[in-house]
Amino acid sequence: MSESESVRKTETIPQWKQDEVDELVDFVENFASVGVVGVTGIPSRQLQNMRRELHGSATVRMSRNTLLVRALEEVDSGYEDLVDHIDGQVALVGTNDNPFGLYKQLEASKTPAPINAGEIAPNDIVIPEGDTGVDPGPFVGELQQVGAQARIMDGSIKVTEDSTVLEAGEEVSVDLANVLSELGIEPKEVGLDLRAVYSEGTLFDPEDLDIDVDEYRADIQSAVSAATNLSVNAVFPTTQTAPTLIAKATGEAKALGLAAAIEDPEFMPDLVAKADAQLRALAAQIDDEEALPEELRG
Amino acid sequence: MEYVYAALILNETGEEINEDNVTAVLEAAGVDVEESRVKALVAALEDVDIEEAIETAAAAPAAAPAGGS
Amino acid sequence: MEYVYAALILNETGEEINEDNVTAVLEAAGVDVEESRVKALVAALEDVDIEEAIETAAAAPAAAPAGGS
Amino acid sequence: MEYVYAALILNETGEEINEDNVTAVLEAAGVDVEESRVKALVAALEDVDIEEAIETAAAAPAAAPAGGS
Amino acid sequence: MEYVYAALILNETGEEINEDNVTAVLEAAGVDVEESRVKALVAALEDVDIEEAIETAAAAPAAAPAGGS
Amino acid sequence: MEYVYAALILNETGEEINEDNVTAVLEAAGVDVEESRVKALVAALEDVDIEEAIETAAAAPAAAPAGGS
Amino acid sequence: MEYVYAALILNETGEEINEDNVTAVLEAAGVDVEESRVKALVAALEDVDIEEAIETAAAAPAAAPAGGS
Repeated sequence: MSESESVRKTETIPQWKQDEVDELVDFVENFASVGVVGVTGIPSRQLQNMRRELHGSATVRMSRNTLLVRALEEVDSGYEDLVDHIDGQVALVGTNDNPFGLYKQLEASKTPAPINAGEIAPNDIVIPEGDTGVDPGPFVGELQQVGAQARIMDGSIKVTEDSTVLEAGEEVSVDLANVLSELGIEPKEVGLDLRAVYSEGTLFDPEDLDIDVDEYRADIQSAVSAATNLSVNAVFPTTQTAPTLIAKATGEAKALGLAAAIEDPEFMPDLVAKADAQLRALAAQIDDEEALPEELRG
Repeated sequence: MEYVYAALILNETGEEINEDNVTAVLEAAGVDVEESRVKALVAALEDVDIEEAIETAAAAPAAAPAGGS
Repeated sequence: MEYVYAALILNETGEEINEDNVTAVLEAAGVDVEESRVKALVAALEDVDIEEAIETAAAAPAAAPAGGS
Repeated sequence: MEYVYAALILNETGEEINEDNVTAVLEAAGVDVEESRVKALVAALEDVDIEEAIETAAAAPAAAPAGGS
Repeated sequence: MEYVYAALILNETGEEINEDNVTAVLEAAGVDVEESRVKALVAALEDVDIEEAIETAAAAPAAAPAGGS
Repeated sequence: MEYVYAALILNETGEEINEDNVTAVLEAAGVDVEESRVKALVAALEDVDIEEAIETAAAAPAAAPAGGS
Repeated sequence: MEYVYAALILNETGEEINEDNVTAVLEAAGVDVEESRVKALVAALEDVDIEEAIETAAAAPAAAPAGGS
């Protein structure tokens, strides 16, 4: 506990603020997982829609940041770690789902939105190859101006290849904003931006929560292959690998039988076939047809 | 990979792949278990058809080393 | 296969693959451990370069006919 | 691999693949037989269709010389 | 095939592949041993590099699945 | 392989593949003939349809390179 | 075909592939030998690396059983 914190605690605050803090404390204590989400730039109507969509699985609670901080510190027992993420326009989100499910849900609820002049591109902005559907006119020049490969073809303006017109972190110009708007390109993803979640004793960063299920599936397959390989190569038979070991042993025996031309009934058909193949291979090297029987003449 | 191996042992023995069980297996192997990784594993495997993944892997053992490294 | 996975966890964590460790891992996973299999595993792995064995594709003759047909 | 070969000899001659028989074959070959490996082998083979496994190999050696050259 | 497996066991254990040893292994497996086949086997293997012959088998199947997947 | 070639010459000329004939061919080629291998060869070929074995081989080479590469 | 097999036997046994030897092998097999063909064969093989030619075939029969069985 820092000094400023203890000072703040002793500070008397208006009753309505204390009531709000008490409610926030209840909120935090009532969910298995509590996260901090950024809500910057989300139009209020969209925010309403998102809250509705999440209804039943997650609840968004907004308040003043100072009160959020006070509530989190009051609950303590790990939740105070979320305080570092209370910065700018944020809200609390609570769920009884696991934090991974929460992350997935919040990602899914993000929607594309247009970007305005003066905003910073959150990711590379690409104008895709294709017909813009715009009639020939000055727009082709505007496209070229912002860096898109564009020309007039077959009576309309076409972008001839995917063109990255702005890189992540750069500021959107007025011209670009106009072009994007004309093309209907919405490069932003707007939504509740999960910054951290505290769940049953563990603080998760978004990176922790971004599970790539395909990667896990691939890992399982690698693990199975590793175990299979080890079992077979070290000759530690298991129910799963015994057939492979048997097949391997049989293959070795056959390979030896063929290589050594062992006169065993098992190998005879293969040995005969091998002799015949050798005969034909040798015959193929003989130029003089006189030296060959009819059936081997090329 | 040890987290995945732990899950596969549990799968093999028919035990539930949950945080407690995975943690127990890893701790028995002397792993300094990271709770968040265990949680991520358990959550991720909820969406994976383990038997299917095993069968596809078993069918193509040769391909393994590529994937494994 | 759980015995092999147990060995793989130990290999991954750098712990020795001996009877005690393998048994501990398996028991933590709720396996009714057979001592003889543990012994056999440890014996089989004694002279094996595990990393290499993991990476070398298990010869799976089954797949071969692919080339033939 | 000698343990597997021993099992296959027994399979070929129609003798039961049990611990005694496998051990006898290996001992006749001068192998310092490890009981646990015999047990593990016999146990692993219990639910395996050996003929079927052999047939998958029957197709294989075929490919062998190809790989060898 | 049992005659070849017998030779492979002896090869694995480093014992000489001679008539006595092959016969002993086969008899332990309950085979009604034919002397001429044993002789033929030993003669056929005399100048053969068994390890190399086996490796051609090992090399082949591995490649197959790669193409298959 | 010379024993197999000898059998195939006899097959080609329509002579019986028996011990005497095989031995005669091999001796004419200066081979220090081993009776046991001749016996084993003749016995092993008893149940083999040579023409059929050759035909499967004739069909094969086309497919072979595929498998080999 | 028998003429070429005769050459293969001689190659295998390390005997010279000349008219006398080829003729001897064929006669032992009961062939009514045509001198001109023997001459042509011996002449034709003079410039051929038999081992190499045979090895290219080694890959082929390989595929045969696979397709056949």
